[in-house]
Amino acid sequence: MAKQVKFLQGNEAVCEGALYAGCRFYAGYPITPSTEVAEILAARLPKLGGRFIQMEDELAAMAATLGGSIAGKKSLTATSGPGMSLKMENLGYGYLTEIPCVIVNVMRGGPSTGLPTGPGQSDVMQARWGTHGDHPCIALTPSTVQEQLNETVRAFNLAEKYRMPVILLTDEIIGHMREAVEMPEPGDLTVIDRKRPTCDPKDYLPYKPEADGVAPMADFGSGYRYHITGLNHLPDGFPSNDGKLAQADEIRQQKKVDDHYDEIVVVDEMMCDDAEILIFAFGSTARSAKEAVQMARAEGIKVGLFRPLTIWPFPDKHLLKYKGKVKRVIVPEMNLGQTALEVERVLKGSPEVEGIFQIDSEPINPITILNKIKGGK
Amino acid sequence: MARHQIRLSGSGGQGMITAGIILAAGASVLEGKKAIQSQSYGPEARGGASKAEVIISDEEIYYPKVMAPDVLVALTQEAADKYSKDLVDGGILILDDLMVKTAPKGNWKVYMMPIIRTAAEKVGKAMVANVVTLGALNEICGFVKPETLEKAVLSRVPKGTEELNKNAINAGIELAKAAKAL
Amino acid sequence: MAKAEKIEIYVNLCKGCEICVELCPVDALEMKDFKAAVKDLDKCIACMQCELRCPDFAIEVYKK
Amino acid sequence: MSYDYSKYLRKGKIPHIWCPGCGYGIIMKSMIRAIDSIGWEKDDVVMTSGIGCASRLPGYVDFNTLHTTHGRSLAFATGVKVANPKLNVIAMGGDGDMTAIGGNHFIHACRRNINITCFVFNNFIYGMTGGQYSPTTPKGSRATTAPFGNSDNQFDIAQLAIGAGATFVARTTTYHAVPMEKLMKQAFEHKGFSIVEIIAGCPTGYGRKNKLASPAGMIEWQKEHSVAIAQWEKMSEEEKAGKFPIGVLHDVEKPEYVEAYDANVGLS
Repeated sequence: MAKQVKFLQGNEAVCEGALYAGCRFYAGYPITPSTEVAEILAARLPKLGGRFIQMEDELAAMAATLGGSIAGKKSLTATSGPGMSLKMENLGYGYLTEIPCVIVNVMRGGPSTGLPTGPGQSDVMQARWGTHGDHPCIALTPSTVQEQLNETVRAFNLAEKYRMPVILLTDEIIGHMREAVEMPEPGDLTVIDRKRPTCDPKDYLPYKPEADGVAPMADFGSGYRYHITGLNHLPDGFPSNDGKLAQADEIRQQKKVDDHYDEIVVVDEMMCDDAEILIFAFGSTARSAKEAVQMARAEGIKVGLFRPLTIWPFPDKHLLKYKGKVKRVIVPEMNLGQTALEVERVLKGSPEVEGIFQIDSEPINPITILNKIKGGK
Repeated sequence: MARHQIRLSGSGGQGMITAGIILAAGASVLEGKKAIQSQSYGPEARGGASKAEVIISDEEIYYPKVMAPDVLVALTQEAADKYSKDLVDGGILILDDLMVKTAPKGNWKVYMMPIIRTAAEKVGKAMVANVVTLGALNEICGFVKPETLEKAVLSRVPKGTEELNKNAINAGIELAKAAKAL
Repeated sequence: MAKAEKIEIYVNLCKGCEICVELCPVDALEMKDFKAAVKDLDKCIACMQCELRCPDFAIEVYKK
Repeated sequence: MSYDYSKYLRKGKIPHIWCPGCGYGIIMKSMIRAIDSIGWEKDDVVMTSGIGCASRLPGYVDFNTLHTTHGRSLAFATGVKVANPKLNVIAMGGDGDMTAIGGNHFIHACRRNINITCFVFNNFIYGMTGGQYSPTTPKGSRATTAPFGNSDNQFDIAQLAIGAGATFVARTTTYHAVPMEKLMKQAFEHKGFSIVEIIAGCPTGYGRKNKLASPAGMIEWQKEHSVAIAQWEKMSEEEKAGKFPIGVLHDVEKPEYVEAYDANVGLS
């Protein structure tokens, strides 16, 4: 049977994805250009037995999102750069305490208040390193409205499976554009729920990992009383000042993600097999790059597009295939070279990375990329 | 059909974004074409120059923004001046004769039409100027079948306003027919 | 007047803050080696103020 | 023995980290007795806290306990309560945690009237970081960051809560261990946002700097400076100087947040 097709806005598709994944709690704070997510879920969640709350600030929104998850609900919050900065404190708490949830960052321009209604991609490093301390990170970068939906479902799955916050790192262009979306039927997309303990509550250790590095997580109120703290803690959840144990636990958390690279990292490689020039682009800029690649191919230039749907962990393994193989690598992005640094780290100079960095609140025009392709170094 | 890049502009609150959504949704959901709608906006909720962009194509659309429009609708002078700059040679320019006193100069086919007056006086509600626009635009450019446009409009308007909106579409079609005959 | 059968002081929990000793209305407690100790059980009127105000779960008063 | 606390204490977690003579142990004991007297199942109790000495309390008691970030215990608690309103949620923190860094969460929790009980442990100082002045440090008092005496004005936590819309506001002290237990139980029974401010001594961080070296002396000070609300209302302004009222200061009924939300959006 033909699937239902809807004409959706990117932010609307995030909501569809969240509800499909089983999200039943949203706590947020209004901020352009993410606000539609809150507006839509405020209307939709109660119909599905879920609840919405608008908190007093972004710190509270992040805190309440984690609280909702601890009480057993799949929880979501959405924001943009300035809000993301404020969320960082409790996002770090979410990492250390291993609480699943999804944070949508609809990126806009500039540090501080910046360019509220314009697009940007300058929160890549913030997503990875915005909170203090070391922690694993998963961030997804959709490029289409369909991917806004599908990747939101995947973000929830990864959050639940690996018991950690996951960031959907989208931008104003994808968030606000509209295109046709094939609506998944129940069962079309995998939906993963967190592992919950089945042991006797007396024996429950909230941070004792199973073979996959992830410990089952009990809902508060489900008969497994335990302690959660933002202090480094032992498998029983209680704080410990033992630095060696703290290090071992943080390495274990990092390995949850590192050891499952193949499951987490998704990359779209278009026309890369014979490519002499590789474009590395994500999010809305990948759309510009795709257009530019088509134009260049029409002129017989061997160029391919490497488009990560998972930006964190960085797709090192996928990208390494092109080390020494392609003659040029071009990284267009709406920031001053954040992702380019990572591409450089992976390729180690073979070849050198050429950037197209633009922070003028305009999407990068395909012609700009085409000119770079044709213009040579 | 090749790719059409359409820009619908006016002042915030005139419903140009809604018009863009309706057109793109009709083309994609109802006719299976590829279509994207996007917009740019400033901090003000009402007033100010606003534009919606629609791309309709038989093939995949990657870059979601209009690079150079081949059709521009402008319901205010400010929008006409600001957004006509990159209209392609031979492009189509649709203007409202009440709000736009001076048509921008260029090698374009210009349709100066009483869109807002028709909405207010003939259809009876100035609010439906955007639907009148859609009727006229589609009659001139033939992006989608007339029945598609009607279906797309009716699926996005409040219940109880169906007749009003049908009348608005038809009034737009009539305006276009008259303008084409000139 | 109620009387105490026993005043149990857990020396391992007592931090020696002296709240119990100083607030005892009948002077039944004292400090010994920086910890609370029973000075005169007979004086105790089992008012429970020492137990209630001990921040450290270090005193239990058993009424007769 | 008058009361056996062991049912509610986590094994092996006592002695706690609080200094000799810290009033917080007294508060913990009153709280345990209050929870016991209301008869809540341990599985249904969630306790959240922020950062600071007071916020270490949940680690010692056998409930679902959430030790969060500085000032945010009410924000986490709100998420827990809205996601599962069946849980009995108690949020706590010190004066700095709740009214400085957490002040915004505090006033908004009051405004919403969500059915959470909040305990503010007010010892007039930042204890855990070593005695810096807080929003409740009396003017003129010394703190490590107020070597010349504190020049700031003080918050009256109870008045702040009343002004922000809390529907049950009480104040007590660690001198009043038994009345404290009763007030806490009343706060639990109250439907809506309830606050109990507990004046407590910090012999280490506040006492030493302000010539109140003895923990017992600090408790005596609380006895001498606190006045039952019924009597307070009959006192002249002159008589009130330097003293503070204790007891139930405010008790009104308003729709509870989650119930009102559910009714409004058609959830039942």
